[in-house]
Formats: sequence, structure tokens, C-alpha cells
Amino acid sequence: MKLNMVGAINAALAQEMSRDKDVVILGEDVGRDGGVFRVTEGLQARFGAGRVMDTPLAELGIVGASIGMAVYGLRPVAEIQFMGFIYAAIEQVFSHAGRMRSRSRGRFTCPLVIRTPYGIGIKAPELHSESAEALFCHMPGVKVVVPSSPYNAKGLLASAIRDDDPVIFLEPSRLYRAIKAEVPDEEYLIPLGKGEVYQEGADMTIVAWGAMLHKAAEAAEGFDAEIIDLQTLKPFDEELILSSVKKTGRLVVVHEATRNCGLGAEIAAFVSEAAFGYMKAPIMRVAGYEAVTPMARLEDDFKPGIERIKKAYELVMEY
Amino acid sequence: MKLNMVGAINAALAQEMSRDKDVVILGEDVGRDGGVFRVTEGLQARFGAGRVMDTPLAELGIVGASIGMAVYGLRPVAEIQFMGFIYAAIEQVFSHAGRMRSRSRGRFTCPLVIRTPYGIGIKAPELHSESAEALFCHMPGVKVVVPSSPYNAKGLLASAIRDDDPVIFLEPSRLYRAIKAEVPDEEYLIPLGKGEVYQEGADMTIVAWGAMLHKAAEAAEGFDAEIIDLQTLKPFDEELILSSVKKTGRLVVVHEATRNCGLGAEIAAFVSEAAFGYMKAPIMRVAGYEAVTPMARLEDDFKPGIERIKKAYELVMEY
Amino acid sequence: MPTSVIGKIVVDRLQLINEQGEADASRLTHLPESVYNKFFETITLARLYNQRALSLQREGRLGTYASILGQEASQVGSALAFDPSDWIIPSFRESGVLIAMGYPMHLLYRYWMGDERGMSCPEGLNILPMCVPVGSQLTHSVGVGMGIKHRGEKKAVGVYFGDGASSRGDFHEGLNLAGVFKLPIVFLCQNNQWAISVPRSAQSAGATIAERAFSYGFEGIQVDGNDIVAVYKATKDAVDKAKDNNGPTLIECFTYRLDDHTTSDDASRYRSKDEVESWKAKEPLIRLRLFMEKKGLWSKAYEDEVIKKASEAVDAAIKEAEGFSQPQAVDMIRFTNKDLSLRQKRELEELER
Amino acid sequence: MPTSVIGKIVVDRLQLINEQGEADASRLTHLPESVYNKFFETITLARLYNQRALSLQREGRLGTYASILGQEASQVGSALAFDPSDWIIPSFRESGVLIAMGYPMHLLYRYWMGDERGMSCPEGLNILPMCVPVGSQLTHSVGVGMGIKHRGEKKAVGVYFGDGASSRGDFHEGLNLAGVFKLPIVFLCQNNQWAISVPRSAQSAGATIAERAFSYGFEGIQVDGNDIVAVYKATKDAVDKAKDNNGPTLIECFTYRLDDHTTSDDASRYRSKDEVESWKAKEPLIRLRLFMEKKGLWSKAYEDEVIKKASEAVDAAIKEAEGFSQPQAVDMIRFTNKDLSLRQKRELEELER
Ligand SMILES: Cc1ncc(C[n+]2csc(CCOP(=O)(O)OP(=O)(O)O)c2C)c(N)n1
Ligand SMILES: Cc1ncc(C[n+]2csc(CCOP(=O)(O)OP(=O)(O)O)c2C)c(N)n1
Ligand SMILES: [Mg+2]
Ligand SMILES: [Mg+2]
Repeated sequence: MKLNMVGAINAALAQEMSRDKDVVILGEDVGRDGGVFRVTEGLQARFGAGRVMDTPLAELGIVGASIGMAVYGLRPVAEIQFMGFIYAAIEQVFSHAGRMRSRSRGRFTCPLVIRTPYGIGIKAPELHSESAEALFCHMPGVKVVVPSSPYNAKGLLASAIRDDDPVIFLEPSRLYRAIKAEVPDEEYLIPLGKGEVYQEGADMTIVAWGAMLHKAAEAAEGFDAEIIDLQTLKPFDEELILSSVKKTGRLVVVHEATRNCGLGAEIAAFVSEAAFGYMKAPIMRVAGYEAVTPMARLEDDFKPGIERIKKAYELVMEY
Repeated sequence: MKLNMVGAINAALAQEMSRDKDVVILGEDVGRDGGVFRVTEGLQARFGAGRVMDTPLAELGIVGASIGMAVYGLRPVAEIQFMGFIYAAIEQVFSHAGRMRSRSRGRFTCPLVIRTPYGIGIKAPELHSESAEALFCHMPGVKVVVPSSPYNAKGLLASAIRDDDPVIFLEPSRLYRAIKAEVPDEEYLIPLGKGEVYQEGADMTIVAWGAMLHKAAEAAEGFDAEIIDLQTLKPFDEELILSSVKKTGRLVVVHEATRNCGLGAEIAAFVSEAAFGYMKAPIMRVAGYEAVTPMARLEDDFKPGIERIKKAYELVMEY
Repeated sequence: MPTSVIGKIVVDRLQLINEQGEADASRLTHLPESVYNKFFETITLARLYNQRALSLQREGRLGTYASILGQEASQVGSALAFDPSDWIIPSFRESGVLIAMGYPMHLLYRYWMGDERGMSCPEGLNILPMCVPVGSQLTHSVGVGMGIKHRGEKKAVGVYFGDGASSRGDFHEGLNLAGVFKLPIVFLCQNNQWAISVPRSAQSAGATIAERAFSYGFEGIQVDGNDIVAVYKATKDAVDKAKDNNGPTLIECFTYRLDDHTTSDDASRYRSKDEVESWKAKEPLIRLRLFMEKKGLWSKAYEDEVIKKASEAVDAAIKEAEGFSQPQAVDMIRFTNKDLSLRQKRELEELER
Repeated sequence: MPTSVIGKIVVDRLQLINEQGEADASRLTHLPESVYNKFFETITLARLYNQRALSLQREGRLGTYASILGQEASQVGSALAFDPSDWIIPSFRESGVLIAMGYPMHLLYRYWMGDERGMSCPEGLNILPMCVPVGSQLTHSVGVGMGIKHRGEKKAVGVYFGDGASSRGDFHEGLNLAGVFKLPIVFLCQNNQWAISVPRSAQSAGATIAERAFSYGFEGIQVDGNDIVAVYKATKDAVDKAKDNNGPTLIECFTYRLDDHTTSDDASRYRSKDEVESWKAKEPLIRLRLFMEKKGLWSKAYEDEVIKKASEAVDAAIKEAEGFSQPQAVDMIRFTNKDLSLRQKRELEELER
């Protein structure tokens, strides 16, 4: 069936909820309204208000309650309406979700998923366009996943829900309805921790994820580039990146988040150490500026555009 | 006068409060009790309860109130009792303190300082030993400073209080009483954004800050290493690091925080790009493990010890 | 000995003009008649501004917009009780509050067009930028209140938030701190019965939001939020109390959001036409008009004149807003910090190329 | 028409045994005498455990420790009202609660020795690890309550927190959610009058913490926290109510922290000897002893026997705790995730070398 990412995520949720009655959904407007992006549309009607819970406006409470449910034995899937509003719940993620297994030496675990739309793309008000993935990548115990297509959105979310540790599942709002693609009705899983070669190539390696993957690929036209769709940001697929970089000798990481201490830094640092000697050119990062993510009028100036990305490709090739 | 870091910070606070009556202190137990580490000892008696405010147990409220005071025109210095408890206030730091200037296009600013003890070192309970500096380094609008000695603690804190943007001031609890050193009574400022050459050397560059600076230096005995005390983590002193690395051709970054997406990644990524061709060896990071910061019994196994650090030095030298 | 009563709390509701426009004269004597004209004219202006914002959005000339239809009495009535030099801390739906405070409408439009310059408050006013993370502005009022106390100024803080925001931890920490430090703050809860699709009944099992104030050691009151006179009176009393150093007050304005949550919402998915209709009958302007007519303060001619003036002002504001140049990309960096880092300077150069 | 009363809240306080050990017989009839012995024996055990923990800390055999002296009635009396299969969510000061629930004392000691293994709750008990970030455990009770509801179990959740914790946003979001979803939770506020150096009066301007419950739509009550019978009765009623699907209850145990905040605190810096002395006179064991003596349930011989048994148990626990091997460094990585990443595997190897 042809689905956009909204449909694919909805299908994954429905599939997991029918498979396992311990899977429950909670968040603001996820029930009756089906979510502000309609991602949970129809699920409350189908599975009942006991399993698809509209909550009060309380991000801390939503995540804290999810932790309680996960520790109890359920598999909650919490929705935070936009990533810019997850900060109020960060103590719950860092100090509890990511630590419960360690703190109790395995007696209690925290198999929960936090879904949230992320990134620039819908010309929404302030703080509706954040790309704060790096914060969560820095926190031990937590996994971070970002789909780039309807197909991998379904397979990755199913894996995230079945994972026995907390997973932050970041949904590029720009892609929600941008791509319609064939998505199998039957169940399939895309393993966490594995990237995907989006395009093979010989001259340089490009690492990207989510919405920027498509910009990075668009900008790569005319280059013999190997493009890696990271899919899981934490832990990321070291082997895939290394084998590609050792082949190409060049690496460009593209992300929307501000550059300083972004995930691009970790990938560049890792590769520069692990593939030292293989590199024919400096590892380049194309990233958001050292600036507050602007409102709609300047959005497109903030996030790396084709020109900026191309320039980086040319630089590493000319090197 | 000879002071330890507690005394030096206390002196800086007293100095700034006498200089500018808009400087106020707030936090849990900072008044009557003088702070759990006695950093604010005597200040309430001297400046009054109106300027040294004991607050209820409310980190979000402490930082939110500080933002309100800063926007109003005061220069609040908030204390978060331990860095592990700052997470509840992260939305205030990221979504407000760091954005107020941008959001209002300069009409409102947020000159506030958040002081908090950080890092492993006092065998305290869980979450009293966090090193989460990288989270704040990733956030546009916010500065991050870490002193390593009584002397620079006083000069850096004075600069932080006078800075017109929000500053996260991280105090290595391990150093509070470890070093006693000469600290001038008279006022002096150490500029933010500038590192300090702690030791000159020719064969390799070592970058560290706070408590780890001393471990990194101890481990460097027998090496002809140039050691840089970063002092300001965000924005860090690119020029100082680059000029040193271009001279030595080798770089090791040492920090206590977990490696993945730590500040070491940014420094390594920056140098590998900006000093490509100068590097004689891969840039190495010595950092905390991919693990939840453990309780007292395993603390010393988590943070990089002399052996681990030395090993990295040897590796880059042997390369 | 066993159970002893250690506390009693009584929660009041204030209404001064009922839905038929009838008033309790005894309690209104203190109000000069010109105030009613001010009410009528400001509500009319705010409503016109709002209508035009909605149509501009439909025409693609404005971004996502949050309508204030139905809440004008709660917004305008409360705002007019403050002095221009008082501090106002709005949520994201406070267009009516800002207009009543004298905030330039063209800046408001500009803000909704996705331009930060729209939230650069003119000197002379102390209005913080609209706050998007719901509830997170509450504790800022505590700090501003502390500042006012520190400088010994005779000013009040008005902080606005919704029924949804009242479920956030920020509400609790903000009100508790305000009570502990006895700060000059008026907490204005705009209870419009909905938080997007979540009804007030699902937001909290508590009977009122107003009653929470007592557990923080100060007074709370619920007012008929569609009765602008009651809203004004309750707020004025709270502002005076604040300036007399008698601490904070929580006012729950009981009103209704007649439009969709924002222009990207479709409220018909989650609430009934009947409910909306029943509230339309209670909307604030009908009542104010009836009341003023009885007092001989309203006539068709007067209303026409007011509308004419308002439309001219709104037209001018839109013209000015649309006359703005596109903001410069460099501004996003220039306004992130006062002193730019080397990296920021490099990025500026890249942008200027 | 103007102001109408729309709400009335009455706050009660429960005491069943006064400081002279006198009881209201009529309200105690439901309690079998064996319960009083259980109270006496558990308080004695908890107190001995606590004494030894303090001396071990002084000898450097235990890390920073938070004493429960003076709070035993609030901790033990409430805990004994739960079944072992109920869920308990403690703060960091709940040693007495865990002991009363049957949590192995050697694990408690081990925890305070800085070893995560001490918080690996034995199967058969559902006690979450002690929570260090004050108040952040409150919303976990909501999720556990939702789980119990989801599975249709007849269980209750007991979540413990202090007066300081009641100022955190977590308190508000937790209680509000519990009210909205009518969850089987008993919120046990251990109001020991101090949050390190901050007295209850500076924590909130509200008269009681108990009264807040009403604004979340459920009952709150203050109990004399040094009267174990009152604490037990109030908690038992709340637990039964929870299991009958009648929703949450907030119980404010009004007690006192007789020792320093922790072994790294010096309370003499911020509170008077007199205050402490006045509360020593009200400590829970005196009262229980007097009451039991009147009932013929207490004798010196009995007490000696109880103490002897308790010391043996404590000695054994300490021996077992100190007999633990040093935890393995690899465990910090092995227990961070279920499936280890390549990096974690490399780090394990590095540690194993
Ligand atoms: C912290 C946070 N969570 C979620 C949102 C998305 N959102 C915007 S408005 C809104 C509802 C707010 O309800 P209320 O506080 O009653 O204000 P109203 O919209 O009724 O004016 C939500 C959920 C947000 N902006 N901030
Ligand atoms: C979020 C957080 N802030 C600060 C601290 C440091 N701290 C530990 S206990 C405590 C006081 C807690 O007071 P209360 O909640 O009354 O519990 P009590 O200590 O009286 O048992 C503080 C400030 C902490 N552990 N967590
Ligand atoms: Mg609302
Ligand atoms: Mg206490």
C-alpha cells in the first residue's frame, strides 16, 4: 500500500498495538483529535481511550508517567507534540528513563518510546522546528532513531517499540506528507543501530538522516557519492560509516542542528580517529548556524541549503 | 591571600555584589546555610536576605525567576545545588535564557549566571557527579565556563557575572577544597572565550578543563606536552588550540563526561578539519565510558584515570 | 481529639453584568462612564484586528494564527487595569492584551508573519515576547516581581496563561514562589475551556483553577470572563493590592474560545456545534452593548463610528506590516549573542557573501 | 448577582493517640492488638538500623546517609498499610518504609555504601530504587497506577516525598494526572518541617500541603505523623479507597526530622536547639510505648526482647552487606543498556584488560 510517513507511523502503531496489548499511547491531543499531525488518527476509536490516552498539558508528567508504565511492565509510546517541548521532560529522560536499568541493576527496565516531530519544515511558530537530537545522543542508556522514509519509519518504529530500552523517535515533520511510497502491510523490522546505504558511490561518503538526507542526496547530483542514511543516531552504525569512508577517503556529514556539539562532531571525531590515514580530505560538516533557530521568515536561511551542501562536496573533492 | 576555590568563588560573589547592587543570589540553602559547599557563606549576613535568597526546592522556578530578573534588569546568580539537578530547568535555559535576546531582537536580554557544582569527586549519592557540559555547549545563546583553580575561578566568575548573555558556570566539586593558592584581593577579570596555556610543550597538545586538567597534567609527566586549560567551553578558544596543534601535530582531549557527543568530539572535529595536514597522529579523546555515571564505589573506574590518559598520550606519540 | 478541622477555603465567582446586560449598580458606581467607551472601542479594535488576521492567513499573507474571538473581555478588560509601565508577560494568544496595552498592531501582524522583529517591544512598554512553550512564562513573572521589589518600584506584573498551562509544573512553581516572596503579580488564567482538543474537564479534576491560589497562601477568584466589567474590576483590585505590597492574586477568567485553536486546527473534530452556539450567545460584546445601551452610552451611529476608526487603524497596521523588508539572514546570528564568537563571525561572512 | 460562592474546601487533621499516649478507643476497635506489637517492633528495628548506619558512616564504613530519626511513625505506619505486592515509590529518605515492607536491610546498607546492587529489589516486592532528584519520582506513580488500571489489578501505589518536594513541578503534574485518571495512588508527603536548611514556612505560604489535593479533585488530609496509629489508619483507608477504584489520596504526615539533613549537614547552623528539643518530646516511640503500656501490651522485658531480636537482625545485615565483593567495573556498562553497542563492547574489553 502507498503511504506517506504519517500513514506509515500510524500503521506501525496499529500493528504493535494489535500485536501486544501492553503497548499504549499517551500524549496531548493524540486521542479524539488523532494528533495535531493526525499520526494517531483512528487509534483511539480502534483501541479505546484506555490505550490511547489524551493527557493534560504536562510534558514532564507524560514522560514521567510513561516511565512508571514501562517500569510496571507496559510499553508506552508517548507523543511530545513538538520536539521544542521535550525539554520540560528532559530530567525524566536523563535521570530516570536512561538510568532505571542501571540504578536497579536490571531489576527494573524502561522500554518506552517517545515520538516527537522534529526539524524545520512547516513554517510553524517559534520552537516548533528544533533539532535537538545531539542532546539525547549524549545521554547513556537512551537510543535515538530518525526515519527518512515511510518504509523505514514503519520498520524502525516497530523495532523501537519492541526494544527493551528507552528510544527517542524523532519524526521529521517536513517529511510527514512529502513522500508517498510503497509500505508493506505485513510486519517487518528494521534493526536499531544499523544504517542504510541510500546510494552507492566511490569518491566521497555522505552521512545524513531524516529530512536532510534528501537535501544531501539532491545536492550530490553530479558527484559519485556514497550516501548513508544513518537511521539510528545513537548508537550509530560505526562499521557502515568506516567501511565506506575507508573506500572513499572523504566524508561530509550534513545535519540541520547547529554545528557546535552536534552529532556531526561525534561522527567526524570518530572517523578522524578510526580512519586516520585513509582520509584524502578534511571531514566537513554542513550544519545549522550558531544561531537560535529562527521563525518562519528565516527558516530557509538557517538550515543547510543545496548551495551550502554542494560547496562542501566540492571542497572535499577539490582537496 | 591564599584561598581554595570555595573561597575564591565566594570572594568573586562578594566583590561583584559590592560593585553592583543589581547582582543578587538565589538558590536552595544559599542564604542562612551558606550553601551545602559553603560557597555563599556569609553573603546573606553581609548583603541581606533581599539579595541572597533562599528559595523553595524548585529548580525550574529558580532559573525561571532568574530569567525574569535578568530581563527586568538585574544580574542574578542562581545556584543549582548539583549539576544533576539542572535538568528540570533546561527548558528555561534553552527555550528562554538563550533565546530572549534573539526573540525580542535585542529589546530584552538575559544576563544571568547559573553556578553549579559538577563532576565526580565527593563520593556523594547518585546524580551528584554529573558532567553534562556538552548539552549546554550545543545550545545557541548560552556560554559555558569551567574554572580549574582558585585564581581563574575568581576572574572567570566576575567576567561571567558582567557578561550580557547567560553563562553556565560549572564548578568542579573535586577542586573546591583541593587546591589553596594565591588569589589577589583586588579585582581582576579573565576574559570569557579565552583558554590558557597551562604548560608549554612541543610534542603534543592536550586540551582539558576543570578537575580533569590536573589529571591530564599529572599523566603528562615525562612527555613534552603543551597543555591547554580551556576555561571557556562555549565558545572555546579556537585560535589557541589551532596554533598549538599546528605546532605539535598531535592532540589529545581529556574529559570526564561520556565520550559520545561530548565536547571532545567538537574539539576533535574542529581541529581535524581546520588543521588537516598538520596532524601527525589521530586525535584521541580520553573520556567517560558509555555508561551511567556510577555511584561512589565505581566512580574511579568511570572517570579517566592516569593510566588511561597516559595510554592515549603514548598512542599518539608512538603513531 | 480525632479529626479536627484545620483549614477552610471558600471560592468565589464574580459577575457584574449578566448576559442580559443587567448590572448591579451599587458595585459600578466607582467606574467613570468613559471606561465603558474604552471597553467597547478596544474590544471592537481587537476583534477587527483578529478578523483581518484570520483572512490574511487564509490568503497566505500571514502564518499560523491563534484567534482571540470570544476572549476579548478577558484579554482587554484585564489589560486595561494595568498601567503602561507595568510588566506584561503574555502567552501566545494574547493579541487582545497587547492591543489594549497599546502595543503597535503592525508589530503584532509582523510577528504572526513569522518575523522576530514583531516582538521587539517599543520602549515605554514592558511587554515580554509572546511565549510559545505553554506555561513556561509563568516563573518569569516571579523574577520580574522580585526585580520590582528589589528596586522598590510601585509596579505590578500581569502574567497570562491558559487552562492548559495550569497543568504544567511551571504553574505550581511560579505561584508557590510568588506566595513565598509575596510578589506583586496578577496571575491571569484565561480559562477558555479548551487546550486544543482537550476540554477543561480532562485538564484537571479540580472544580476550579482559582481555588489553587489558597494553597499557595494568597487569594484566587473566578470571574465571568465574558463580563468585561467584572474582569476589569477583579484585575484592578489585584493590581492595586500588588502595588500596595499585599502580594499576588490568581484570577481565573471563565471564558470560551469560539474559533479553532489556531488556523491549523479543526475544532469540529472534537467539540459540538451546540456547545459553540451556546457560548456564542454569551460572547462579551453583546452583553456590553446591551449594558451601554441601557446607560445611554451606545447608539448605532456611535458603533459605526467606532468600527470606522478601528478599520482605518487595522488597515494602516497591515499596510505597515506588509511594508516591512524581509528580515536579514544575518540577524539570526547577530541577535543570538551580544559578543559574537569567531565561528559566528565566520558564519556571518558566509551569509553576507 | 455579583460574587457567588462556587466552592468550599475543608481541611482535616487526624490524631488518634495524643502525646500522653491517650487514645480515642471508639476509633481503634477495628485494630487487632497484634498490630501494635508490629508497630513497636518495626519502629524499634528501623531505629536500630538507623543508629548503626550513622555510626558506620562515622567510621567511614558507609557513605553519606540520611537519617530517619523522628520520622519512624510516618514511614513505618504508612508502609504497613500496604500489601507486599503493592507498589512503593520512595524518595531517598525512606529506609524505614523499605524495612517495614520487608526490604532486606543488608541491601539498604549496601546502597548507602555506594553500591547500585543495594537497589536491586528482590522479586516479590515492587519497590522502586530510592530516588535522588527530589520530587522527580512523583509522576512515576501515575504510570504505575495506569499500569495497574490497565491490567485490572487490585493494587495500590504508595509514593513518598518530602515537604521540599512538594514545591517541585513534579508534585503538581503528578497529582493533577492522578486526579484526572482517578488512579489508585496514595501520595505520602513526609512533612518533616525542613528541606535541608529551608523551613516549611519558607517552602510555601500555603497553610497545609494536604489542602492542595482538593484542587486536583481528590481528598487530602493531614495526620499527626508521630502518631503511628493515625498514620496507619489514614493510609489504610486510602489504600482501600484506591483498591476500590475510588482514586487517589494525599496524606500529609506532619512530623519532624530530629537529625541533621544527612551526615554531611550541620543543622545547628540553621535551627535552634529548643525547636529540636520540643519535637524530641513528641517523637513517636514514647507515645506508642505509653499507649501500649496502658493496654498492657508493653513491658520492659518485652522491649528488651524486641531490641535483642532487632540488634541481631541488624548485625547480620551489616555483616552481609560488608561481605559483598567490590562491584565489578564492567557492571556500569553492562547495566546501561540491554544490547551493548560496539563502543560499549570495546569499553568492556578495555576494562577487562
Ligand atoms: C509546552 C508546550 N506543549 C505543547 C504545546 C502545543 N500547544 C500549543 S497551544 C496548546 C494548548 C494550550 O492550551 P491553553 O493553555 O488552554 O491555551 P489556549 O490555547 O486555550 O489559549 C498546545 C498543546 C506548546 N506550545 N507548548
Ligand atoms: C531536584 C533536587 N534538588 C536538590 C537536591 C538536593 N537535596 C537533597 S535533599 C534536599 C531537601 C529535600 O527536602 P524534603 O523534600 O523536605 O525531603 P527531606 O530531606 O526533608 O526528607 C535537597 C535540596 C536534590 N537531591 N534534588
Ligand atoms: Mg485553553
Ligand atoms: Mg523535609
